[in-house]
Amino acid sequence: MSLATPTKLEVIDLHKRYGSHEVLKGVSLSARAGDVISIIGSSGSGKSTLLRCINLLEKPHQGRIIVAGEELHLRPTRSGELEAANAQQLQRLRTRLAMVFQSFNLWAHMTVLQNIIEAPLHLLKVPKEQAVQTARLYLERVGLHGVEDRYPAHLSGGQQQRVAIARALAVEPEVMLFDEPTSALDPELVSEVLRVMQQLALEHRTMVVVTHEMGFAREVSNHLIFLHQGRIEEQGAPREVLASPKSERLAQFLAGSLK
Amino acid sequence: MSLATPTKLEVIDLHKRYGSHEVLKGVSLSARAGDVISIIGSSGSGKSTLLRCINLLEKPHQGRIIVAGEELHLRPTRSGELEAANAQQLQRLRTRLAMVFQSFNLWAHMTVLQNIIEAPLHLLKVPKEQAVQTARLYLERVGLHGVEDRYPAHLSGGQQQRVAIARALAVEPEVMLFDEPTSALDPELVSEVLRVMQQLALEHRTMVVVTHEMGFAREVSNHLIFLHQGRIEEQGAPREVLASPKSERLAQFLAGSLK
Amino acid sequence: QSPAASASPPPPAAQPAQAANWPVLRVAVDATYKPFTYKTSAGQLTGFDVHIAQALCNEMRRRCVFVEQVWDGMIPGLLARKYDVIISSMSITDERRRVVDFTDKYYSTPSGIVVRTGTPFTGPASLRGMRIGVLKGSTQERFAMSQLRPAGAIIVPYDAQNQVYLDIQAGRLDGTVADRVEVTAGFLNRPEGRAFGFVGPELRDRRYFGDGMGIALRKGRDELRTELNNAIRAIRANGVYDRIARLYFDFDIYGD
Amino acid sequence: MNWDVLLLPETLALYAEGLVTTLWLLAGSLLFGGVLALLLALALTSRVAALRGLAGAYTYCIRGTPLLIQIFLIYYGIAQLEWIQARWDTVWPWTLFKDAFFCALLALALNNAAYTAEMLAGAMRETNPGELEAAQAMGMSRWQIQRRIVLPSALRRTLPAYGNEVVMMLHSTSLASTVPALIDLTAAASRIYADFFLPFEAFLFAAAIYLCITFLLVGVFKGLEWRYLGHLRPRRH
Amino acid sequence: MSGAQLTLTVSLASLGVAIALGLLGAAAKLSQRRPLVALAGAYTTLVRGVPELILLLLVYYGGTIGLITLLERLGLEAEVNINPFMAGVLTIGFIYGAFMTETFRGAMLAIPKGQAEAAWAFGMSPSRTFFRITLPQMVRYALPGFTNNWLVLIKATALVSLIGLHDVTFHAMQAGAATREPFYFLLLAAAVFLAYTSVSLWALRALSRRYALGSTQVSL
Ligand SMILES: Nc1ncnc2c1ncn2[C@@H]1O[C@H](COP(=O)(O)OP(=O)(O)OP(=O)(O)O)[C@@H](O)[C@H]1O
Ligand SMILES: Nc1ncnc2c1ncn2[C@@H]1O[C@H](COP(=O)(O)OP(=O)(O)OP(=O)(O)O)[C@@H](O)[C@H]1O
Ligand SMILES: [Mg+2]
Ligand SMILES: [Mg+2]
Repeated sequence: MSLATPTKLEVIDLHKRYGSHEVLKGVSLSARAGDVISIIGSSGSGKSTLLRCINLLEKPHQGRIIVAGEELHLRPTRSGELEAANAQQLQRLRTRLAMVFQSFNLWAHMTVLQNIIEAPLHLLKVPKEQAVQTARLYLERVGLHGVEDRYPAHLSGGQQQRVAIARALAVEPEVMLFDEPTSALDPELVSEVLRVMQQLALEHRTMVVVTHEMGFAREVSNHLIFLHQGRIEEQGAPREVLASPKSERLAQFLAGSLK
Repeated sequence: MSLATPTKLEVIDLHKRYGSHEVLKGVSLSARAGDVISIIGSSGSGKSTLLRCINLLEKPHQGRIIVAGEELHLRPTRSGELEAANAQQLQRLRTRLAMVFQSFNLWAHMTVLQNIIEAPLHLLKVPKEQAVQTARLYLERVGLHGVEDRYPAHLSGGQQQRVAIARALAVEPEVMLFDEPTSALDPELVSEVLRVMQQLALEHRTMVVVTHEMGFAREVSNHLIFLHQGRIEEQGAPREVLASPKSERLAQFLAGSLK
Repeated sequence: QSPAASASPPPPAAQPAQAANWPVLRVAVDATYKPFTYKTSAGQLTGFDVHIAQALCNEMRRRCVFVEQVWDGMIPGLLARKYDVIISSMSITDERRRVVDFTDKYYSTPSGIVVRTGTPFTGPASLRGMRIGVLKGSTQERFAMSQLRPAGAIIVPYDAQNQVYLDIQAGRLDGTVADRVEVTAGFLNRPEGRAFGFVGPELRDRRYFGDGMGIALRKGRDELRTELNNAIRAIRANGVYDRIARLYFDFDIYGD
Repeated sequence: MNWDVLLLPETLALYAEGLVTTLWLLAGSLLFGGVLALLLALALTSRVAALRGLAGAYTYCIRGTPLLIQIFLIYYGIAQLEWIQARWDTVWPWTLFKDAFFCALLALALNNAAYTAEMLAGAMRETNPGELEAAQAMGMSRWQIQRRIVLPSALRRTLPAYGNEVVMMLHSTSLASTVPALIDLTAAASRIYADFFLPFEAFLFAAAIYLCITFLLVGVFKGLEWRYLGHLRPRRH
Repeated sequence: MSGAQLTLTVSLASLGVAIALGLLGAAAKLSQRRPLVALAGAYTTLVRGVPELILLLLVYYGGTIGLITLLERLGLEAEVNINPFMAGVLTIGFIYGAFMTETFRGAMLAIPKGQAEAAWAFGMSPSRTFFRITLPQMVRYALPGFTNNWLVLIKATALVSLIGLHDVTFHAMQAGAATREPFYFLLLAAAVFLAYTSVSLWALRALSRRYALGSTQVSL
């Protein structure tokens, strides 16, 4: 990763409150092409909120978001949050940030194939044949065969999550955001999905991953962020950080989660 | 337990089929006053069916049932099952056999107190004040205070099961039948209920208990029956049977359930 | 034609006190047919038919109980014994005679065709393309269906005659065929009927309009029929009939 | 019982005419009612409070009053308003109000729209929020999300309830018989009964025809549900 | 305003008939006796497959004549008198009995089987079990469907005006036709119905809160 590698995502000094409860107290991060950033932290530390603020599913109160060099224009609402100043720009930037949810959130009334070609076809205006071809390619890539015409409800959780990943890949995003992609899965299904993500890392995709899988964080990511009470308490190379945490809280957290 | 103790419940050669599947293949048991009989066996072995046949919630195909010396008159239906020949007699005998269900089955539209006085008041024609007094007594006995006016839905599972036991006690039954009274409960709540049942045993109540709690079977009951595929595979004094099972199947079952 | 009709005649007097013990006669009327049967603004039944019915009852020493019934269910209701007689301006026709019996007529009025005044009229053909509303199941409907429709008029049957007037007013209809007396009181003499008038001759064709208005009753009740016929003759003779007729009409409603 | 009359050619022709009118009324009111329902449902789920209130008031009033009165109001009531009477003969669309079929159709469509809109809005509100977020995160605009995710999903989930509504609508068309000059199936039966004094036979025959159409509709909707609600069927394996 | 009252009377009387038929129908459907199940099944399917108006006309015009023919065949010369009120109430009750059957059946099925079993196990007779255990709990499950049916039923009573019963609708039409101002009278009638439905909605909501007691959420 040379310094010449372009920055794909930059988040600067993000703040977010719910009522009087400050969930994010100024978080910054930056991902260059090919970075895999793991975010860990105890429940309620603000991990999901951070990820959701990045693509404005939640409105932050302060901060800047820059996707592949283009800064998202924000303007304050009456309630003091920031909203997109330009809906078109927001939509465009969102297509470049693909999100994979904990609960998959596949569209239930569409088949697997329809789920995957939906965005390329209707947002990116890719021709139908090409969209289908790409969809098949990515289904292959996540290791799914013969499921294109099934409905999400007829798939296992692990299969659903892999379809969700294929759906995210199909828009050829700059950055992929994962929010605990394996925590809704039965233990046997977790490895299916982790294997796919590992594969993506090897292809030098840029990813930001909220996870509880310390193994994944250590083996696959090249940067680790430990979030605590809305602040980055510690960060660095995963192996080092995990092996010898400097902060007492991280040490405590790791003791709890490795047990 | 001398031989002079009166027999409270006698079940002779009970058979029951569902379609072509024979669930009970001739089961007999006999409980004298003060007996606590535990019935164990793997899932599907016919334990619940046996208990439900005793008070004719299920119709057996063959067999005799004698409660406190009075034999239940049965007659065959067209489909080959046995039904009560005399509805009044059935109802009378049922009031003498109280059943405590796995899922409590408290009447959801009645308060705790109403649940308990329902049968004494309307079936046994006990005067209202006396019924209420008895109800309070038994609520005390199962260790519940200040819940009389609550609805079942507003109680914890353990509390609900104790109310169900109080409800069963309130009809002063000859025999109490328990069908896995603790298996719908969280582990912390199990001991609440077991303690109450242990207390009942000390009071020399006659009980037939289907259970998965080996501890209870060993410590509290004075007779143990192991049911396997609709037959009594082994029975005897609980400690002996559990410590040195003669049948290989019981040994297997115990190995599985103690693990 | 009938200036008396615009001033409201009094509702029929209550029957004498001893009537309470008289046997009941259930009389069906359709209260949408002014001035023969209708309701006062207070909601009380009244009209020529109602008056006559009451007079006949008194004559026969019976207690009248009125049953309101929509027009096209009149005869089925009678057959279903919901009431004993129909005294509701029902024309005596051969069709109806097949299912019910009639007394002698108790009045007869001609019918007429009503359209906008100034419409040139030389015969049914002049109504070509016009929409003519009629009362469902009435003699006028049968006339219109067999005489006007073949000539090109569009015949629209209604459940009640006063709905016909609503739709003439609304412009959905161009005219109607109706009893001349009824249409005069119920429509022509009112503000919304000012622009309309009769065209063509009075309609009395026996084939359609029968033998005047009679009281309908179930077949086989000959005793009751005789009783009613006698009562009609009696009130004609003793002046009761004329007294009632004068309340409503300034001409001879009984006819020849 | 006298069934011969029902088999006379004139009688059968009258029933046939009635049937055709009934089916047209049904199809027309479902079509116009459906389009209006879609707009109303969008209003009911809109972010603009005024739109929600307006649409809500509409459905509340329609659903709170009998269809029969609505039909009478449109057929007899509207015609009485002077403002409309003034335009009655010349200005489209008011000229349409002179037509009985149009009046019945309008009343049925307005009624159907209110019921369908509430059903649809209910289904739209129940759309899984996760699916909406996924669409947002993909960069879809509000309108695109409505069109591509919310509506297709809600329409499908409404299908079973809508099937019932269509059957109800078929039955509602019988109220059109109260409008003069409109011979629907019920009016035909009532005509035949009045002509021949055969209420039992006349109405029973009509009832049988309605029953057949009902079964047909139920069958059609079973098929549609099979086709469009595949994603809600339990897993087969 | 006597019409408004009649509308209410017809509605309530029909509701009584409908509830009775609904309970019988539901009991029949769940009885597992083949003829009863078939009969109740035919009843609900046929009634729900045919427009109310047709049924109303059939009962009002056809019913009496049919009954009379029947009695005459039997050699009885009885006076059968179905007046419009009875015909209206019976027909509407008969129709909504079918809808109530389905509502009640669903409600009975929604009650956990264990509730009745517990009652039997205590020696309660089937009828006591029904009235003490099943029925009171049914209310809660049946209320939403019941509310719906009631609202539809009130509105359906407008149909009785067509057989000459003097309900709100009938009066509105008559007065409207007599004064040639149907708009205002019909609007008034509509307002009466809207008032009825609104009050019913409010009352039934209160009722459902009352019957939610002892179920669902833990009150804090
Ligand atoms: N919509 C909301 N309204 C109010 N508070 C919220 C909302 N969403 C989240 N919070 C609060 O914000 C804090 C951070 O939540 P967040 O979901 O980001 O935590 P997390 O780190 O993702 O936790 P977990 O590991 O449990 O998913 C929590 O205290 C949570 O209660
Ligand atoms: N109503 C029924 N219809 C058909 N088969 C039944 C029915 N009830 C029970 N069975 C079958 O009878 C057998 C015995 O069931 P029973 O409930 O008595 O087992 P059990 O010993 O109580 O098991 P568990 O420990 O799981 O409660 C099982 O194979 C079951 O599938
Ligand atoms: Mg989270
Ligand atoms: Mg069991």
